[in-house]
Amino acid sequence: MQAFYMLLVFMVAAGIVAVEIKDLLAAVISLGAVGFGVAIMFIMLQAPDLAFVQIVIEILAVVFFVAVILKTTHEDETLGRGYTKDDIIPILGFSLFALMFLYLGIKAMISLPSFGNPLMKVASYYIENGLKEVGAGNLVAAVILDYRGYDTLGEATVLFTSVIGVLAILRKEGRKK
Amino acid sequence: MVVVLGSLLLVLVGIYAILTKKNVMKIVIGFALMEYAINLLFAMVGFKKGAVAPIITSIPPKHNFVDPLPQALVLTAIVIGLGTTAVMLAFALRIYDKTKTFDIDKLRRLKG
Amino acid sequence: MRGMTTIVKTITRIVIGFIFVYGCYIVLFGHLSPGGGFAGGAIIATSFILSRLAFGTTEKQEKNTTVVSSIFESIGGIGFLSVALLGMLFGFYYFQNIISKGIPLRLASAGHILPANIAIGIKVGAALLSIFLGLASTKYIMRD
Amino acid sequence: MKPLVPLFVVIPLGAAFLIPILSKVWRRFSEIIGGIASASILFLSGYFLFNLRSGIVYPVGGWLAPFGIVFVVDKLSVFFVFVIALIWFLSYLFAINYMDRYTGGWKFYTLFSLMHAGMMGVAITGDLFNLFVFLEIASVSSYALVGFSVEEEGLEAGFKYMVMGEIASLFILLGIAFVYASFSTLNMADISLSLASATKNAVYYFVFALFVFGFSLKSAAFPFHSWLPDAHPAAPAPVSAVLSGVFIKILGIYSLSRIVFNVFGLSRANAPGIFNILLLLGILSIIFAGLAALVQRDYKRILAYSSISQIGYIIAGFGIGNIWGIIGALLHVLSHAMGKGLLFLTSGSVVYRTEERDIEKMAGFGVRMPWTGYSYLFGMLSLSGIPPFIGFFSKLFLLIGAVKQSMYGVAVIFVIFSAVTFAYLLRIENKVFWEKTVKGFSDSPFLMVFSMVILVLLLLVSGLCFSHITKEFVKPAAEVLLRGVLYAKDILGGI
Repeated sequence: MQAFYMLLVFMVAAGIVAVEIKDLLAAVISLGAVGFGVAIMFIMLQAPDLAFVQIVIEILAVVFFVAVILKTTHEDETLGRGYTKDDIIPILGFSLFALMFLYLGIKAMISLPSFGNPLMKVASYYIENGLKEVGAGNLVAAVILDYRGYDTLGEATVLFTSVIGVLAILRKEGRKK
Repeated sequence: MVVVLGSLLLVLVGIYAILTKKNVMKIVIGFALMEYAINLLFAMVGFKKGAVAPIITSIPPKHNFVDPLPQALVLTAIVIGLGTTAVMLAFALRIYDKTKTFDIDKLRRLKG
Repeated sequence: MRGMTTIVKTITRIVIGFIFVYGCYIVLFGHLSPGGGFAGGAIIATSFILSRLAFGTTEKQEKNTTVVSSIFESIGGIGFLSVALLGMLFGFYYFQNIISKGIPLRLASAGHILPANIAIGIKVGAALLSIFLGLASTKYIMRD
Repeated sequence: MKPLVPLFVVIPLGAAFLIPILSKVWRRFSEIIGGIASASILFLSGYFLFNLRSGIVYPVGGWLAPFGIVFVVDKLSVFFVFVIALIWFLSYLFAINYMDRYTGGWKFYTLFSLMHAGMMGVAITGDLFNLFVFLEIASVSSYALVGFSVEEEGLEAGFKYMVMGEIASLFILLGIAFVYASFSTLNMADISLSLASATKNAVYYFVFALFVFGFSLKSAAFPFHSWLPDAHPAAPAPVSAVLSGVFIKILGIYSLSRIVFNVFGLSRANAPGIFNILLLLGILSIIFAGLAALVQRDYKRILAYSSISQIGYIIAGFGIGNIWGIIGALLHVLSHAMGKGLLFLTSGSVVYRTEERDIEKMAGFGVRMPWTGYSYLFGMLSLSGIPPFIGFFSKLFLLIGAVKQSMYGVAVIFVIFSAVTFAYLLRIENKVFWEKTVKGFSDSPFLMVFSMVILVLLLLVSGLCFSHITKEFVKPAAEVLLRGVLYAKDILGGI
């Protein structure tokens, strides 16, 4: 359990660094640290599939971020110029929102089943019958490609959509002259 | 319980970046943080003490398994997150290309 | 994109084949061990991205690669969709797993999961490569 | 009929996957494939609309309800599916000519088909996580389409829209995580049963707040509307028509009403507070956006503010909560989809010829475009509630609902803001189509005019046989919502 706490503290700290640091490249590296923290967390949560995907996706996300930053600028010129009157509303709004969110979230979490004892109403069916009905040793694969294969079609389509979207936004000229 | 609270805090860090930061890239980073945090929270939901990863290696299976369903859902959510981050980065790249700044105060329409 | 130094190029030459084969392994054994189409496809995409980063590309290569990868992406998408439709045409329901289940814990088991993983692997690999090329290429390649 | 259900998603998805390959063979293939897909979907949804007797539950992959994903096609989803298919088909026809002005044709048609697939997926799914996935498909493609012009305006509006939309999506995902943690199931019917038997603890309220926040952000109701007046005008006109006409309704209104009525099982009788909040949101949207539209100068921005105001009518109709209010809201979904779709198409037609959107500068430009001018006139009459168009009857039902619930103040606001709607739409009519100063424009190409004329005819015909439409299609849909948790029994019992 201690490892969980240490990792979480590390991740929150790295997240704050990522948000507050002036150099954007360093911010992206901190974001990468959070991502790898999440991957380690997935291993500790007994989710090797997720850890795999998280590590690879994390690397790719950092590559994408770095590609964009190298083509634009390193520096976050908006930091360190002090607060003006216009900044009060978002900060106040965020504080109000954060208080409400934490209050409701903590109250909700207390009434959830405790950590480490999931209900597993539907999932116990998958565990009992997954191998027999689907024939896959990896139950996560059985769920994503058979029991909920339609979700995976949707997920692949989201990726397809975002590729077409990226290519569409990166066109040189929007309108014909 | 405290563990889940940690990931909620990480969600808040992301929202903080999205709502109060003035830099386009910082907003994108905030979204990435928020996605990680929600994925983590979702994966924690399925954890079971003393159980192992839901992969059957011998018949009949010997062990007690953790919940495989949240893992499948988080897998989907991670890939969706990467897709949206990529589209956002493309927007950021083109905005810089057109205006030579990441500062949303200097962009005309992004206020409010 | 410009290439990198000799050290990087040499190391890349050694490593890149292993990364590619490892990605293929992850895709093919997705129903038996951790991994699957998404993780494997992403690893395959990283191998291509590594070669682009290390050796550099010309504008023409970037353009050709984008065209090829967008074709592969569509092929992957249609492949996955046809796996789904197979169940509808030859079985009763959309996405029904009608291919024989085989002996559990062998490579040729679990019905349509293996072909679906392969289709997803192709699609995800091509998709991530396209995103990378779009974001990192020297010029805006997408004239049309 | 049951084996045909997956085709609603498969056809547009297949078209989207085929377009990138085949457009490399011949450029026009992209338009042809998308056109065939949209026409066949329109035909299929019409067939379902007229022949569906009771709901259909289709287990994907043969896995039954709580274990696999199910498609649920009942009277409510089939109504929304038909509205999507209709507007999509007509804006597609419009787009074939309109998109000549833009580069990157096949990307546009791919994204447009993907957006359609996403909306269809949301409308027919019976699973909460699946709803999230298809909502993301529709949203991501709409972000890219808003920025499709790749000019400064489109990019900034697209980015802002994306920030707001992604916050909403992530909150919905967080809500799903909490739902799964406390009930360990994702099927909407199953969740509804679990919710009915569970005590109303903090999870219940937290999840409800997350969902209402997320979906009302998607539907641009009053405090969360700020992205819409930027995003919808920046998109190409056919995309604006789809976004304003059906997109915000299917992602926001349909999902919200499904969750409020059928999953949480709320009704005015057992949760008056929540319904009053909905009513308040609706009324504030009507008032605020109606007044804001009066002072705008941009053709498409006026229409965008008007969309927020009309969405307010729909939400207020649900907030009234009796059968008349809900019938009025659903009828208004239809009438606003056709009316606002038509008005955005006319804006596209004017912009196509003039490249100008400021109504002060384009005085008289429309006078040489008689088809566009008269289409605008009829669309305006319908939206502001003049008989015999369908817009009159939808507002009439909303009024009856408010009066039956003895909410006379609400009824008065409905009437006053109908007049305000007329006022701001008349400003465009006056400036653009009536003043005769400039000459030398001819009307738009055939397909653009054709889709506008069809919409005008539909507005008129549906207005003339409104009683038939209400009795056959809208009232059964409203009854699905009012059945509340009995929905769960229908689904799990396999209907």
